[in-house]
Amino acid sequence: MSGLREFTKGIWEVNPLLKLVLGMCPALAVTTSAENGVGMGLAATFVLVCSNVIISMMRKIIPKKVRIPVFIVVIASFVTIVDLVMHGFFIELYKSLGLFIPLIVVNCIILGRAEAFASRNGVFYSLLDGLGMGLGFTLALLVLGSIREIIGNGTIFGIMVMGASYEKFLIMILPPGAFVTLGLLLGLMNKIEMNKK
Amino acid sequence: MTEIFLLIISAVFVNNFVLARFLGICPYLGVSKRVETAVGMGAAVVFVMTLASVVSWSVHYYLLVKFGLEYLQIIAFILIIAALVQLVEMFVQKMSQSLYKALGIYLPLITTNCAVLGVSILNIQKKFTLLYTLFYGFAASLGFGLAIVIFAGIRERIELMDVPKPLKGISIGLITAGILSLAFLGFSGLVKE
Amino acid sequence: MDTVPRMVAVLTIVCCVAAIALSQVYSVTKEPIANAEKNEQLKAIKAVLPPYDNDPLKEVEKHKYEGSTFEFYAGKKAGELVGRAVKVKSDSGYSGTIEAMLGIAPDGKITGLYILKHSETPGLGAKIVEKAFTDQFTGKQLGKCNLCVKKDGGDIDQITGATISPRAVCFAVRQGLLAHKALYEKKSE
Amino acid sequence: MTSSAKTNFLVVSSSPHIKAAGSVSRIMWDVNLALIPAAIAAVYFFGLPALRTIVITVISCVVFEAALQKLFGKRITISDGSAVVTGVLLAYNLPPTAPWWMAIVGGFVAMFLGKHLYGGLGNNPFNPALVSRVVLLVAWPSFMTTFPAPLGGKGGADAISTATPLNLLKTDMDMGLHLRNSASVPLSDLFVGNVAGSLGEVSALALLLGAIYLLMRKVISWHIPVSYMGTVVIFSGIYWIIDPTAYASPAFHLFAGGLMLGALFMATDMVTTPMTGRGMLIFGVGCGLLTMIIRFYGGYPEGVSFSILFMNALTPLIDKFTKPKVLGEVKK
Repeated sequence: MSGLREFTKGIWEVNPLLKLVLGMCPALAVTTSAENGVGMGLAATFVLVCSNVIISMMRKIIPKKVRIPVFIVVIASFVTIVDLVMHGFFIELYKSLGLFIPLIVVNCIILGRAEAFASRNGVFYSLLDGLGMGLGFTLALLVLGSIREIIGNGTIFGIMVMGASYEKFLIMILPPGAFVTLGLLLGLMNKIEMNKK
Repeated sequence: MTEIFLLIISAVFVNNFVLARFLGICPYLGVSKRVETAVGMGAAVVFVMTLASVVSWSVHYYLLVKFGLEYLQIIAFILIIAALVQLVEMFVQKMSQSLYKALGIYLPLITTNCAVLGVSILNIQKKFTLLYTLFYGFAASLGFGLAIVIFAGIRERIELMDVPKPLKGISIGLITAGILSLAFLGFSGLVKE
Repeated sequence: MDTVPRMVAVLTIVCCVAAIALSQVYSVTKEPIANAEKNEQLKAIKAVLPPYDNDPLKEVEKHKYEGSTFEFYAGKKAGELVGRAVKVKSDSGYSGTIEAMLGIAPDGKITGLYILKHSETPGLGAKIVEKAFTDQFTGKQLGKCNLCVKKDGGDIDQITGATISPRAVCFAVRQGLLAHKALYEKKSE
Repeated sequence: MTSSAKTNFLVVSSSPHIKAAGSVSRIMWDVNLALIPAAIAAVYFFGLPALRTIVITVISCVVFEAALQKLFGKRITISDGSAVVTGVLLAYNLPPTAPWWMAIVGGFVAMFLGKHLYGGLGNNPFNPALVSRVVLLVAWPSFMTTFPAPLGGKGGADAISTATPLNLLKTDMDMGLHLRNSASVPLSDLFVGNVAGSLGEVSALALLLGAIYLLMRKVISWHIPVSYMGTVVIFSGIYWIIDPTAYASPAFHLFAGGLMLGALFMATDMVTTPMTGRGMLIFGVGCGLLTMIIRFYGGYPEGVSFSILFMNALTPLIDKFTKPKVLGEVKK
């Protein structure tokens, strides 16, 4: 088991959003623009890395039966930290991500990694696993957010790319666009996977 | 009275938790393969969400605010929900074996249903009174139930369809949810929140 | 190993550590959060008032007018009043409340309008946040020209395909001006 | 109106209309024939732009149908006329002067999202033309709600944009006024189609002619149109009797907007509506109620497309609870 593999697997092979299909609520809700997508991805990555590290450090002293409550408390603490720090220093991003910052707590990716990886592996590997998974999630949100922003608003990261005469296909920014885009993206991933075989 | 009626219409149709607010997507896609299971999941969610709304509201105002501990909101709420789900499970098991059989398997899944935590936080953000909280929690979960049952109906049918292979499963499910949320957009403007 | 006292002990310790850590983070971020929220308000006030050099947030006056409360923030330059910013709102938007910051000069003329919050349809009603729309209000005042959308006989260009949201904004602006007139313009007479 | 390939995948044959899969193309061309009067009315009232829009959507639907069938490795079946039906219906749901690019995108959305993602004809749970119309309405609201005045109307051919009768009604109701603007629309104009509106929805007369033909050919049954329109008449009638100065008459609601087009041609699509007569009645009543709720209380002036789309979504559930038990078991 090499460290590099623990890091890279999350980006493509077992990408949490596009392959494991976890963390869909924020993926659909906040990807109205590329910037929001990246903001959400990085916030989740921070929580994922920190909780992975702490849980991995504590894995030997946590009794099996109470491990889930302990994980939840650890994760919720880091989410609260993210919530407070963003509120204080990135207020615009904080307002546009809104409810979905506290909801990182129930993002299945984080509890899933804690249970499946961090509670069974060393600190260093857990750190790489969290980092890779988090970046994979961020990347997926970036792709989703970029597609929706370019088609729906004619811009990417707020920069005009489609020309002034482009008529914005608004539905991409609205809920139906989120569902359909993610659905097609997952279909495309399946197709690529099927072609490999 | 009218205000509460409008609150309910709004939460069920106009700002449907799943189709407009993207809350509870995981169980929505995961437990909607058959109409019967969707009904079970819907009922379990209505039960827990209404209860969680009221309890978390009370804890927020009678404990957290009182002692200036609002920053512990996230931890407190997620623990309340987890504990509540456990209690409900134990209670239902003792009270009615048939109800337990019907709801039992869905209950543990509800802890990580972000609609439950979402509604608890929204109740506070919207500065609802306890009565409003009760109805909002109920209506929001009812909206979840409605969406998941309709969706399960369509999915049962899609199973029999000639959907292109790469799109089968979650992929076509999401696309269908998209068209469903399109239909729900017709309700926009019905109630001004 | 998994004895009950041990489980309780671990859980308690974890919770306590978490609570203590969070209280530390909270005390550190408390001030930045308050500042950030204040800056958001100030940004809106700055956008609607002529240049000022005081802290309008400190010179706030609350008034009740026709059943609703209005908060007026006074902007002053070298001690002299340049205008007041007031938060106005309308519940008759297309899909919910529209909140705006309105700047009013002492003589009752509008110095600026800034939409704070709305949930109108993107691409339609949401265009009320654009400068092309809000700038129309600058310089206008009650009475002399009608602060209504053109469809209702006023001077404000409605947005193509959306009349309800601009109408709601006009309503909110008129309310703000009426309150201002009743509370301040009489005093100066 | 992409109908009837239901026989491909379901054993149930309670719809009396379909005898064999081979008749798909006969039914489709019958529907196309039935849609011709409305096309003539549209060209009469709106001139050549209307014809242009119909041609663009039809070509776009047929081309995308062929392309998508090739992409998904299916047999190319554009001669069965189903893509033509979708194209015509889509055009009927657009403003007569819709921009050409919007008509093309509309054709793509109908074929891709509405039809071929689900596997093509007979597999789609939602009416493709309606999916496309609602997508366009939400995506480009200002283009979808800019209507030219009819050529015979007072605005003349130059008028860029006029309010539809339902728009007038909505404004009246929003302002809390009594019927002021909408009352000035003569019922006779509403009936023949001399009003602003979507291309193919304006003329109730032409649509009724086509529908009578379809009823005679047994392509559609009476259940949905009758229950849909009946609900609308009863709902609006109750309000109208209470206060005729504040609420429009049932006749107004029946002939204005897309109700006729929806009730006769969109809600009768066999693939996306219930199979049994009882189910169809529920479907029609549901459509009627939703349409009136949106017209009376909603944000949009017209609710026909949203209502039918919503009831399309309920169709599997309606089927499940109205179908005889035995058949329900077979499905598993």
